[in-house]
Amino acid sequence: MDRNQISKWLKNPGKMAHKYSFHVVYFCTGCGIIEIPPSITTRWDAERFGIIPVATPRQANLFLITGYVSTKTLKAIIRTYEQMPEPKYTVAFGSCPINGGMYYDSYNTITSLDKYIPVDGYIAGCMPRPEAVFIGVTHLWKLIDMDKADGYKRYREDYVHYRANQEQLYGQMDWPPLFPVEKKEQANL
Amino acid sequence: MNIVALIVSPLIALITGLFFLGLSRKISARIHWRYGPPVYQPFIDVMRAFSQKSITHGNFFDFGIILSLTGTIVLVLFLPIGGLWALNTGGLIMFLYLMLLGPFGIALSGAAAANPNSSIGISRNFLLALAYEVPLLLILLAVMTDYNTISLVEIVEKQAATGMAISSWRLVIPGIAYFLILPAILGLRPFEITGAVQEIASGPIAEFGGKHMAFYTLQHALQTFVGIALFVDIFLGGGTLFGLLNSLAGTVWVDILEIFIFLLKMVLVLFIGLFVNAVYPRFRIEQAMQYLWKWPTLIAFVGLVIVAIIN
Amino acid sequence: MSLEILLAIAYGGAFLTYFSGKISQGLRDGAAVLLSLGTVLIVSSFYNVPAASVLYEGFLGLSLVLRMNSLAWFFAIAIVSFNALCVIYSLAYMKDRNEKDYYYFMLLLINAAMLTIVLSGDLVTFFIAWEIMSWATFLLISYNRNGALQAGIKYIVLSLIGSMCMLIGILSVYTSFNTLNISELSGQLTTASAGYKLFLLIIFSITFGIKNAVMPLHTWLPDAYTESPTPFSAVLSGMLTRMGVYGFLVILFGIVGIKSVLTLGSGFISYTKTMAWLGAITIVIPTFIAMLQNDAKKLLAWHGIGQGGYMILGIAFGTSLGMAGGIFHTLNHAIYIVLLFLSVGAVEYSTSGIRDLNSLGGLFKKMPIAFLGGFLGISGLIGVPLTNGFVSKWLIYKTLILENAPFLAFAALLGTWGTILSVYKFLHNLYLGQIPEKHKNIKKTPLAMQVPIVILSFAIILFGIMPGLPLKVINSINVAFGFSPLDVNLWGVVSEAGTLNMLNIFTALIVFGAIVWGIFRISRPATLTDQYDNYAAGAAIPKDKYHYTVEYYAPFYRMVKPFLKDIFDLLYQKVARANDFLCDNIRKIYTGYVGNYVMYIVFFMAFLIFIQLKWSVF
Amino acid sequence: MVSLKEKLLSDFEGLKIDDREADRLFIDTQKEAVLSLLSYLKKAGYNHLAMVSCTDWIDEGKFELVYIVNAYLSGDQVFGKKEKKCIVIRTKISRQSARFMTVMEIFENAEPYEREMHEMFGIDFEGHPRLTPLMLERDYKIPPFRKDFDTLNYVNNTFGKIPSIEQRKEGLK
Repeated sequence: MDRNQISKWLKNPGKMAHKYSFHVVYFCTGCGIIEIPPSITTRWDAERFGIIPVATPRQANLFLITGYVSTKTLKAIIRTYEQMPEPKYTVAFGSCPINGGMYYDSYNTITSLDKYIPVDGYIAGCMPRPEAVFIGVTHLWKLIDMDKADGYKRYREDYVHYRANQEQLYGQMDWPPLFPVEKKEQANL
Repeated sequence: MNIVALIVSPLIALITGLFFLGLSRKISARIHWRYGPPVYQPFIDVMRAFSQKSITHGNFFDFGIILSLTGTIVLVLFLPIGGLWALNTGGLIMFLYLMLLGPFGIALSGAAAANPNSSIGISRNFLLALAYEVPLLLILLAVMTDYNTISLVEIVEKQAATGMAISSWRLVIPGIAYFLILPAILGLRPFEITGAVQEIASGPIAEFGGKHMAFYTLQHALQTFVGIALFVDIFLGGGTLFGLLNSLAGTVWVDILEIFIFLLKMVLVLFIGLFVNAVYPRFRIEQAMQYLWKWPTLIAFVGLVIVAIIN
Repeated sequence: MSLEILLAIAYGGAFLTYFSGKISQGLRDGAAVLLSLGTVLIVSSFYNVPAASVLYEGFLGLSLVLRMNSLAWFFAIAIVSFNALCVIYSLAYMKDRNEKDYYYFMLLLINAAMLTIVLSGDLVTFFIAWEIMSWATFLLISYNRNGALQAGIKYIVLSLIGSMCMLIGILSVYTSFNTLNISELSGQLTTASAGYKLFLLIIFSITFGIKNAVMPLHTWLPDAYTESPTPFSAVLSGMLTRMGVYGFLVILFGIVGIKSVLTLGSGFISYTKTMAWLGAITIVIPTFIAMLQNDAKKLLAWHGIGQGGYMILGIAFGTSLGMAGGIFHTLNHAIYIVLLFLSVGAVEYSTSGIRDLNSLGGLFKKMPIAFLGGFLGISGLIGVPLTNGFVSKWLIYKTLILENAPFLAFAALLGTWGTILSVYKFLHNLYLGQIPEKHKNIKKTPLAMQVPIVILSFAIILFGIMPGLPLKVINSINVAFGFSPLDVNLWGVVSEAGTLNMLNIFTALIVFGAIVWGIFRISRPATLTDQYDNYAAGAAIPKDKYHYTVEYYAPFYRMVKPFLKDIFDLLYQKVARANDFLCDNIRKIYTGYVGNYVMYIVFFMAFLIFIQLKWSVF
Repeated sequence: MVSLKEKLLSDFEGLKIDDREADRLFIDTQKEAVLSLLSYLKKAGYNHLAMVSCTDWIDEGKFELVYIVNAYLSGDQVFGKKEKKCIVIRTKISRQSARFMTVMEIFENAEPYEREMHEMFGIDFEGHPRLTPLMLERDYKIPPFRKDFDTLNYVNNTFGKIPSIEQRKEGLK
């Protein structure tokens, strides 16, 4: 692990600090939540990588979406994502957030999560085991190094479109837009 | 009031405080039979929090956390860290009142964040503080009446002459009582009621984002340092160790070694406190108050009665 | 400028405002403000200019004497300045009330009466002014008619008992020394027997204990403060209740003299010890009762009682440090309790009458000045360093510890922690948290309310950082009473067992505060968010329901509730009812038939004859 | 000892009873007899309504409502120990304007089941105090559990119609 390469730390402490102190916010969106407790307790111990679960999105920088996303839960996911401070990363488990997976034809499951909030990475497996989660985290490190994990930048720039998608799905949202949305350029196909 | 101490003691307190947080997470991990984060993990957490762009609920929300951190730093100036003390005006009474600034600041900003989780957390925090203040006041009064002074520096100097307070039979009972309430002062596991993560979404700091979270971590580290340092100063005689250092008195080495001994004693106290922390479930606020007002208060009261009778 | 002119202006002013009110509202307001400011100027011109003048010779052969010494000046300047602030405040507060002439007349009359008490050189003027003050207070407490009448009656009954005790004391002093001049009395009383001195002290302690609401005699205070109009409850809590402390000072040190007071009492039980323990109890119990109140003014009222205990504790020990602490705490307490009442009044004015702590919240966004007053007021009440409350409490604690009274110090410190909890509840429920929709556009606090709040907030910080200013005057009081003066510099007290220097605390807090604030500014700027962009586990925030204030310390409430009945209040109610029952029965004698009356006479004559025959008494 | 089956057959007519299974008794009846049958069974000791469900026989054009009652306190049961553990009552109602009486007077706990039937199948229960939606957040033209509700084309019409962010950005240019 490149944790103790002093040169990397000196060059860019903020990015390195982000890599080695993920404060994770996850809540029981889907069936993958059962994989999280073993990953933070004795056998697999996520705290080795500095990963600690935190209660509020305000203190978090990694958002784990564990499993299929139903229409009701998506509202909570969007709200939580918007409440996280800026350099934030999202990782989704399994294939359900990608294209609806097994529930592709269910009337209340979102087929692709990427239309509503930016997702930085997916971990394959119909609920990946804790080892797979840690491998996913190491990949996220590489993405951060290469500045590829820019989900939050995309969300800020294309917020108009994300908001339009959300409003198209829900009609009228319960909270005002996060970033100012100019009415004129809101193009809905 | 020497200028050196003004700069050095807050730095020492900050660094050792953060190391203590890392150490406590490492020890709890080891007790849970897992590796646990590296000891310098809190430094990384603070750096990460500073690099995040947080939200604020107005100027008073910021004022609260700034007041809290400033109050705790000034509090550290009062602590004689192994012969190195910055301020002595007002003595232990001023210390007691400054101890209040930390939680008071966080209470102000937590409430300004208009989140009921933090309001509940604050009410629990103050109730817990009321609970452990009763024995703490009895203990401090016992020490003050025994040494018949209110200044902390004099207490440490007198202990250097007559040996550790905990060894003198009069003050061993308050020492035990202080040790019983140490987890409550530090907010360790059985008394982690204020920032209960599962129940009230980490209590008063529910709305603390990037830099606010960083400031809170620094304040928490300093508070842990102060909690243990007060115990070491009052009962374990600050920087002296059975007159070991009298031989090289007067040289600059004495100061450095005294500080080192002081930190060593603090690590020892932290260790014992942490063993309790890792295995206990969390008390409800009523249970915590009933416990703290039963045994520690009884012991501290007996200690004070003994000391009062002698003087 | 002699004392008679000062009193003439004070009393004349009261009547002047009343009659000018008949002519025009504006004239009356102007007259009231000008007169109170005028008295402030005149009193301040008396700074360490001792004056004495005989007011009136031939009152039953006794001379009514006025004198101005440092103690009188200290209390006088406090009385008059608080009165001026409250008059300015009530210009705005009483705008839409009726009978304003009556209100201003009473307010200025009370101000004049308190001035005469403080300036009185002999016990007769003292008693006359005391009566005027009690009656005027009764009339003003029951200003709001319905609920307030009950509170007023309770107040006047208790203070009448107090005045009667004082009258007994004065008469006994007159019969044994046939002079009532305080300065002469202090000389002659040293020869009196210890029993007589103890009797005098107890009698006067009842009077001043009732006025200063020491624990068993405190029951009138919560209702009186809550029911009276807020500017007057500020005056009431500010200096009027502390006339009790002035009384204690005059009696304990003026008349009986400190050396003999300390020796009174046998063995373990001594007068000063009982006073100290009463003070300690008065600190602890009301503070914990205050924690569980739901009405903002009632919470402050219970704190008024609690803080009174500190003053008694300070004075009871009779050392120069304790005296300084006690007297300084009287001034400090007056400053921040008046400030807190004015801030509650501002909230009452804006939300048109809501004071219930369970239904308010988030007002700090709409009322910044009132919030500033509330915040500084409570930090003064707690005694946060850099506020004035801390310095006087520090002096009192130091005396307690150095006098080897740790349990009293424990009670006082426990009272402080009770204050912290209850006072934070006051600030949190009133100002912080979510602002309900209906309070989004409340009235702004008018300028006339903001000026007193800002002045008092500034006073709290000023006396907190530079306690030397008032301590110099208190030192001269100590010297006048025969204590050794404290060596006081501008920033604090220099003494052997632990000095207090507020300068380095102030500089330390400012320097490190600037550093922390600098770091805060350098790091990434934070985006301002509305109160509805809040963590609620992913849900949108319900408009008026996302706020926690009801039963703020519920767990503690459940634990302490059984012990919280105010036993003294219930006791007094029982006594009152028993009295009613007795009088009803006695009334039955007067049946109205002449026959019954003749029968009574015959029986009585028979009874007398029987006595004479049996024992031939006459 | 008269067995439950004979008793039912004697008291009610037009019942088809199948008791081949060890501990379950199946009764097919007309919709009018359901309420009286349920109250009869409740008095007979089967006092727990375990389940109310519905199956959509689209080709027959019928909804089949299934009520399952069982006996909690089997001890004091009139028909002794050897009787069946639970009884399944089935009845068929027409699919077009599906209406049925509520059983809440007999079994209070039928309320959420009936609300779910109403939401998912569109069956209207007269006399039900609160026929408000139970779980679904959005409103669907055809209740989703009906066989003629084509989930795939619904998904394509709602989620499919929402363009991905890249498409929106091209659409914009």
